[in-house]
Amino acid sequence: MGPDGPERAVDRQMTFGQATVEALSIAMRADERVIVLGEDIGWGGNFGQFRGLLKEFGPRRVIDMPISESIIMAVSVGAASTGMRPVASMSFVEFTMGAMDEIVNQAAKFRFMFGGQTSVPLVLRASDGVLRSSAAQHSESFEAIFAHIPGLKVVAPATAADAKGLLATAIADDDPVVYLENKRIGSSRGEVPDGEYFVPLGRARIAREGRDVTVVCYSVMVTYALDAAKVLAEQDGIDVEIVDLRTLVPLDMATVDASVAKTGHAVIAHEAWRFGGFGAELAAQISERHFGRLGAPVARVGAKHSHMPFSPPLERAVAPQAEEITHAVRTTLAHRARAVATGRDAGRT
Amino acid sequence: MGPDGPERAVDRQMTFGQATVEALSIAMRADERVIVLGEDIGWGGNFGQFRGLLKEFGPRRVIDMPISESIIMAVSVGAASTGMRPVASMSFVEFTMGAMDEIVNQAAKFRFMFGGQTSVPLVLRASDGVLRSSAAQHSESFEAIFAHIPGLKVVAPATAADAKGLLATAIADDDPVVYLENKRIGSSRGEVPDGEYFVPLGRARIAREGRDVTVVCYSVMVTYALDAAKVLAEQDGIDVEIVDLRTLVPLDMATVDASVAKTGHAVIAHEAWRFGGFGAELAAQISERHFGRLGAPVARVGAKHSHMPFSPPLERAVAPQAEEITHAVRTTLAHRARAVATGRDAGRT
Amino acid sequence: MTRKAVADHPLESADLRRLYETMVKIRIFEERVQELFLARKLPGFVHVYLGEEAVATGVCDALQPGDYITSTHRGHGHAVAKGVRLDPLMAELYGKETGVCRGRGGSMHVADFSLGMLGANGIVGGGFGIAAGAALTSKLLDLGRVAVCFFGDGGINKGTFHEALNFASVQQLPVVYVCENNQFAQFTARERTTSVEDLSVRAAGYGIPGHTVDGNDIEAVRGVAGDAIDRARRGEGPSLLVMETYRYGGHFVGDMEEYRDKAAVEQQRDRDPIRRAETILLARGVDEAELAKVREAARVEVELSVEFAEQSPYPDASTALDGLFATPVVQS
Amino acid sequence: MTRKAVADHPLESADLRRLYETMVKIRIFEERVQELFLARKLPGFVHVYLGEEAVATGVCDALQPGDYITSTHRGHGHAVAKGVRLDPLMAELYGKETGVCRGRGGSMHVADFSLGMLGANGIVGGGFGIAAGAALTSKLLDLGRVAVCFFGDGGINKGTFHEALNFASVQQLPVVYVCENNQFAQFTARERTTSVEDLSVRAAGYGIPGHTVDGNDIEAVRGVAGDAIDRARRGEGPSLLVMETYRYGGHFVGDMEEYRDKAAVEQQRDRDPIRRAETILLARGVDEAELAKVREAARVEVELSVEFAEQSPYPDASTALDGLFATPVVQS
Ligand SMILES: Cc1ncc(C[n+]2csc(CCOP(=O)(O)OP(=O)(O)O)c2C)c(N)n1
Ligand SMILES: Cc1ncc(C[n+]2csc(CCOP(=O)(O)OP(=O)(O)O)c2C)c(N)n1
Ligand SMILES: [Mg+2]
Ligand SMILES: [Mg+2]
Repeated sequence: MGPDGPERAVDRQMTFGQATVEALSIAMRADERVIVLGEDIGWGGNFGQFRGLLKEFGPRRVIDMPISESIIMAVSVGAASTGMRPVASMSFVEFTMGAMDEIVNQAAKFRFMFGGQTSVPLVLRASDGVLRSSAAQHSESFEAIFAHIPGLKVVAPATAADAKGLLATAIADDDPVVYLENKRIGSSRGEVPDGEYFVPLGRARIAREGRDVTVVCYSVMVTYALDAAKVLAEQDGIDVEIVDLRTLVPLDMATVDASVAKTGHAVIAHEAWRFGGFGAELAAQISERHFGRLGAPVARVGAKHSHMPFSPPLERAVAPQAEEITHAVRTTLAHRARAVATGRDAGRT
Repeated sequence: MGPDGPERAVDRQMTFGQATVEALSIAMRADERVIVLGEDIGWGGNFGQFRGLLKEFGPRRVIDMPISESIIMAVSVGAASTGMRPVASMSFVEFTMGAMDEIVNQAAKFRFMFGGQTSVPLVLRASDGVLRSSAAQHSESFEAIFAHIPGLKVVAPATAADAKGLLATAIADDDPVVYLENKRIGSSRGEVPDGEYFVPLGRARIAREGRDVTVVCYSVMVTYALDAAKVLAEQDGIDVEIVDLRTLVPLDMATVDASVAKTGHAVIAHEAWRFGGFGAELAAQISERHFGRLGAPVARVGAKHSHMPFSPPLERAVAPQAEEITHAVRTTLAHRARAVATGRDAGRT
Repeated sequence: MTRKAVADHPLESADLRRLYETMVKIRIFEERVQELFLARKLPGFVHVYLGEEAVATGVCDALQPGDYITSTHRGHGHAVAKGVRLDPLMAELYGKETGVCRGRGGSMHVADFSLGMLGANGIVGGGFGIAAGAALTSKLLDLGRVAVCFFGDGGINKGTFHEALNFASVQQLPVVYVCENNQFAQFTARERTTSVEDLSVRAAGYGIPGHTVDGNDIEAVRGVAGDAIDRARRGEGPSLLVMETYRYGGHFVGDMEEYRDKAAVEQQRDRDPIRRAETILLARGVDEAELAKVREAARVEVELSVEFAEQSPYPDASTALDGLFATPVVQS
Repeated sequence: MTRKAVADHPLESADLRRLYETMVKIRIFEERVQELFLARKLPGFVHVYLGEEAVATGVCDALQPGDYITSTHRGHGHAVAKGVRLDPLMAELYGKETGVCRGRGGSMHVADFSLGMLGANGIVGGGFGIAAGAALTSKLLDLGRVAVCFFGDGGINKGTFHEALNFASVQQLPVVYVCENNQFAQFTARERTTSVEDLSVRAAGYGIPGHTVDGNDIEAVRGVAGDAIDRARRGEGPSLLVMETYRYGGHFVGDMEEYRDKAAVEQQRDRDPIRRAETILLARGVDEAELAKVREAARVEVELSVEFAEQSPYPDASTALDGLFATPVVQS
C-alpha cells in the first residue's frame, strides 16, 4: 500500500479507495498533525478508504468516533484551529446534515468572523450519490448546499488519480474543504501517479475534447458524460467536449468559458437534484457570460424533484441516467438547427 | 389582539409580528391540533410573533422548548405524523442548521419514503436576513438550501398581509413548510385583512406594474425593489415591474414568465448569497424559457461570497443594498441599448 | 439502575408461548431474508435482528394496538412484533408495489402507520425525538397512548438522545426509551466509543428511572417493559431501559466481520432467547412437538410471504414522483 | 456530585486580591458596555456578564497562558479573565479595525487565539466540541495544555453537550466543562426546560467527576476549578463543574425582563461575588482605601479603552471580503 513499495514501476491501476488511502498515508507520514476521525474508520471504511491506516498510525491518529456527527465536526474545528489538520469522515453525506451547524456556523465562519486570527485546515469527506437502492437517506448529493456557503471549498473528483491528488491538496489547504466521493465510482479503477501527487483546487480538466457541445460536470457524471459522448459520436456524429470541474469552489469558469466559447452549446449534468442544484449557478453564469452567443439554452440534467425511492425501477426514474445527457445534447443541438432554419439564431456563427 | 374585537372596522395597519400572532391565534382557536413549539416563545418572540399565545392557549399548546433545536424539529415531525399540526420556531435561521438532519432527512422524506402512508403537516418558522450588525451567526438567509430539498415548501412573505395569509395557509397545508420571516421587515407595518385570511402557496404577486424590466424578488428585497423602482422612475424614466414570489416552492413561474415576456428584461434580487443562491435557479429558468427573447442577460443581486461582518461599513459592503438593484436595472437596460446600437440584439421586438 | 431478575416477572405459559411464537417468526423471517439477500433477490442492503428477538417481542407485547413505536435501520423485528403482516413486509424488502411502503422505502424504512409503527429509520438516533413527538400527540389529544423508541448502543451517543430524554422528562411524556445493547455499532465494539459500561446510568441525568435488563430473557424484558409502559400510560413519565443482547450476524448481511472473534459470537448462542424460552416451556410440560409446530407455522408464513413478494409487481416507473407532497406541487 | 465548601480552598490574600482585581475589571467594563450600548455607541446587541464575574475569574486564574478556553455569546468576562487587553476588546464592540477581530466579530465573537481564547460564540452549545478538539490537539502534540469550555444552564440541554462529554471521556481529554448556571436561558427559567435540579448529576452519564459549586464564591470557584484543571493536565480526563450564579441584567442589554421579578434579582445581590471577596479582604485587614484604588484603576483602564475605541477607525469597506479564506479564491 505504501507508495515506495516494489509496485512503483509496475501497475498503478487502483480504485478510488486505494488512491485515497495512498493520499492519506503519504500526508500522515509527512505531517504528524494530519489525523483522521470518523465512525468505524479503524475498520477500513465502506470503500476501503482507510484500510491499513489504523495499523500504521495507531488509534491516537486514526480515531474511531462515537456516532456523534456534530462532535466529529466540532472536534475537527477545534483541533484544526489549534494546529492540527483533521480529516473528518462521515460515511454517507446525509449524515453531514447532523453536523450542519458545525459545518456552516463554525467551520465556514471561524476564520472570517474572528478577523482572520485563525484558519481551519480540515477536510470533511463523505460519500454521496446513488448506489443500488440505498433509498432516501443514503443516496443523495448536497454539493449545492456546501458550495452556497462562503468559507467552504468543495471538491468532487471523477477519477482515481484526482481522488488522490485532490485529497492531498485538500489536506494541505489551509481552509475547510468538503471532499465528496461518489459511491458509484468508489470502487472503479484508474491509473494513479506514484508518490506525492497534488492536483490544484480550482483547475478544471478537459475529460474529452470536442467541437460541438460542452458538457459541464463533475464526479460520477463525468463517467456518464463519457458514455453519452461515445454514443453521440457513434450514432449522431456529435463531438462532445467534457469539462470535469473537479472543484466547485473554487470554480474554474475560465475553462468552462473557453469551452463554451468554442462549442457555443452547454449541457450541465449532476446527480443532485436539478432544481436549485449547482447546475443552476453554472447555467446562470454561462447564460450571462455567453449571452447572445449560445446556439441553444443551457440544458441541465439532474435528479427529479423527489427523494430517492428504494425500488429499482423507481430509482432509475428519479436519478439521472447517461441517456439523459445524450438526450439533452441532442435537444440542444436540435434547437440550434431549428433556430437556424427559422432564422431565430441568437448568435454564434 | 383577537380578530373579532372592536378594532374590526377601524385601523388594520399592523406589524408582521402582529399579523403573525393573528394567523396563529385564529388557527389555534379553530383547531386544537395546532401547537407552537420553540425556545422562549412563551415570552412573545423576538418580534412579538407569539405575544399573548401562552396566555390564551396555555403551556400545553405553547411549549417553551429547551435549547435543543434537533428535538424541536424531531418532536414536530413525530407529532405531525401522528395527527398534530405543529408550528416549530427557531428564532434565527442559523439555528436551523442544528436541526438540518431532522429537516432534510426526516421532515422532508417521511411522506415519500414511507410510500405516502403519512404526511407531515408542520411549519418551521425562522427569522433570516441582515439586521444592524448581528454578525456572521445571526444575519444569513438559507432559502436556497431549503428550496433545493424535495419535500419542503418554502415561504418568504414581503408584507404584513402576506405574513398572515401565507402563515395561515402554511399551517393548513399538509406538508412541511419552511416559513421565513425577514428580520428587517419584521417590525414594519401594513394593512392586514381581518378574520380568517389565506394566501395560496405558489401564487406570486405583482408588487408593482411596469413595462421596462422585471425585478423578481421576495421577502425584504421587495421593499428594496420598490425603493429602487421609485428612484429609477424619477431619475431614469424606467418603469420597473416587481414580481414578489411569496413562495419559492411551489414556484410560480407562470407569473414570472408573463412579466418577462412583457418586459424582455429580468433582474433577480435576494439577500442571500448570490453564488449558488435561489436567484441562480431563477436566472437559469428565465434564460432557458426566454432564450433569444431577452434584451440582456438576466442580472442577479445578492450578498457577496462572504460571511456577514459585524462592523457597519463592512456589513453594508457585503449585504445587498437597494442601490444594487438600481444599478443592475440600469446595466440591464444599457446592455440592450448597446446591443441594439451594435446590431447584436438577440430578440425581443 | 436495577438489574431486574426473571423471577420478578414470571409469565403464564400461554403468554410465554405467544411470545415464543413471535420470536420464532422473527427468527425465521430474518434467516430467510439473509438467504434471499445473499441470493441477490433483495435490492439495497439489509440489517437483520438475529439474536435480539426477545427485545422487540417482549416490549411490543406490552403495548396496545394504538401505541406507537419508532424503529432503527434494523427494523424488521420491530415491525413483526408490532403486528405488521409478513406479506407486505417481505414485499417491501423486494421493492414491490405491494410492500408496506409501496416499495419506496425498502428494508431501512419499513413502516406501518396504521399499526403505530412509525418507521424504521436509516439515521441513527432519528427516532428519539419522533417518539417524543408521538407521545406529545397522545398527551395533548388525551389518547392514552404510549410511544416506545427502540435504539442501539451506538445510537445512545447521539446528541438527540440527550435532547429527547431531557424534553420527555420535562414534559413527563408517555414514552419509553429502549436501548438494544447488542455490543456493537457497525464494526466497532461499544466500549471503544462509549464512556460508561452500564448505559442505564444515563437516566439519572434526566431524572427518570433507568433499568438494565437481560435482553435475551423474554420474561425479564416483558416484565420490565410492561412496568415502564404502564408507568408512562399513567402519566408518570418516561423511562430508559437498556436491554443487554447480542448481534449474531454482521452489521449488515454480507459483512465480513473481521473485527470480531467468531468464537465469541458462538459463545453468545448459549444465551439464545428462543432456546431459553423453549427450555422454560419444555420444563413447564409443553410438548417439543408443539414447539415444532410453532416453528413450522412460522416457516410456512415466511415462505408464503416470499411467494407473495416474488409474484407482486414492481411499482410502475411512471409513479416515481408520486407522493412527495400531500398537496401536490408542480415544480418546474 | 459534591458541593465543595469554601473552607476547602482558602486563598492567600495576595491571590484573592488578584482575583478581586479581575472581577472588578470585568464588572466595570460590563457596566460601561451597558451604558455605551444604551447610548447607541455600540452596534449589534450585547450580553453582559454582570453578577457572574467570579466564574470566569476563578477558572481562568487556574489556567496557564497556553491553555485554551471556549466562550459563549456572553463572552466579555471570559476574554478579560483570559488576559485579553481592554483596548482591542472594547474596540471590537465598537466594530473598529483595531478590535481583537478587526471589527468583523463584534460582541458575540470576541476572540484572541494568541491567548488561547478560542472565541465567544453565537451558537449556544457551540463550544463543547471545539474545546474537546483543542484538548485533542494538546493531547496529540503533547502540549500539556488544558481546555476549558464555558457554557450556560441553557446550553446544557444541547445535544452537543452529550456528544462532547462522551467523546472527551472516552479519549480522556484534558478538558474541563464549566457550566455557568445563572438560572436563565434568555427569558426562560431553568426549571421550565431542564429535567434535573442539580446539573452536575449529568457527569455520571459519562463516567467523569461532577461538582456543583457556589459560583459566586471566588475561593470555591478557584479551588474546585484548580483541582479539575490539574486533574485534566495530569491526563486523568475531563470534569463537569456547575457554577451556581445569577444573571443580574436582562438576557441582553435592553431586555425588558417581563419574565422575572425585580425583587428576586435584587435579593441575589446579597450573594454578590465581588462584595463577598471585599468582605473577606477587609476582614483580613486589607484597607478599604486599597480596594477603592483597585476600582479606580479599573475605571481608568476601561475609560482608556473607550477612548481608544472611539478614536480608532472603522475598517475600510474595501476590505469587507478579506479573510474568508486562508488561501484566497476568486469566486465569480
Ligand atoms: C446519523 C448516522 N450516522 C451513522 C450511520 C451509519 N450507521 C448505520 S448503523 C450504525 C451503527 C448503529 O449501531 P447501534 O445503534 O448500536 O445499532 P445496531 O446496528 O447495533 O442495531 C451506523 C454507525 C447512520 N446510519 N446514521
Ligand atoms: C443554537 C442556538 N439556539 C438558540 C440561540 C438563542 N439564544 C441565545 S442565548 C440563549 C440562552 C442561553 O442560555 P444559557 O446557555 O443559560 O446562557 P446565558 O445567556 O444564561 O449565559 C439562546 C436560547 C442561540 N444563540 N443558539
Ligand atoms: Mg448496537
Ligand atoms: Mg443561563
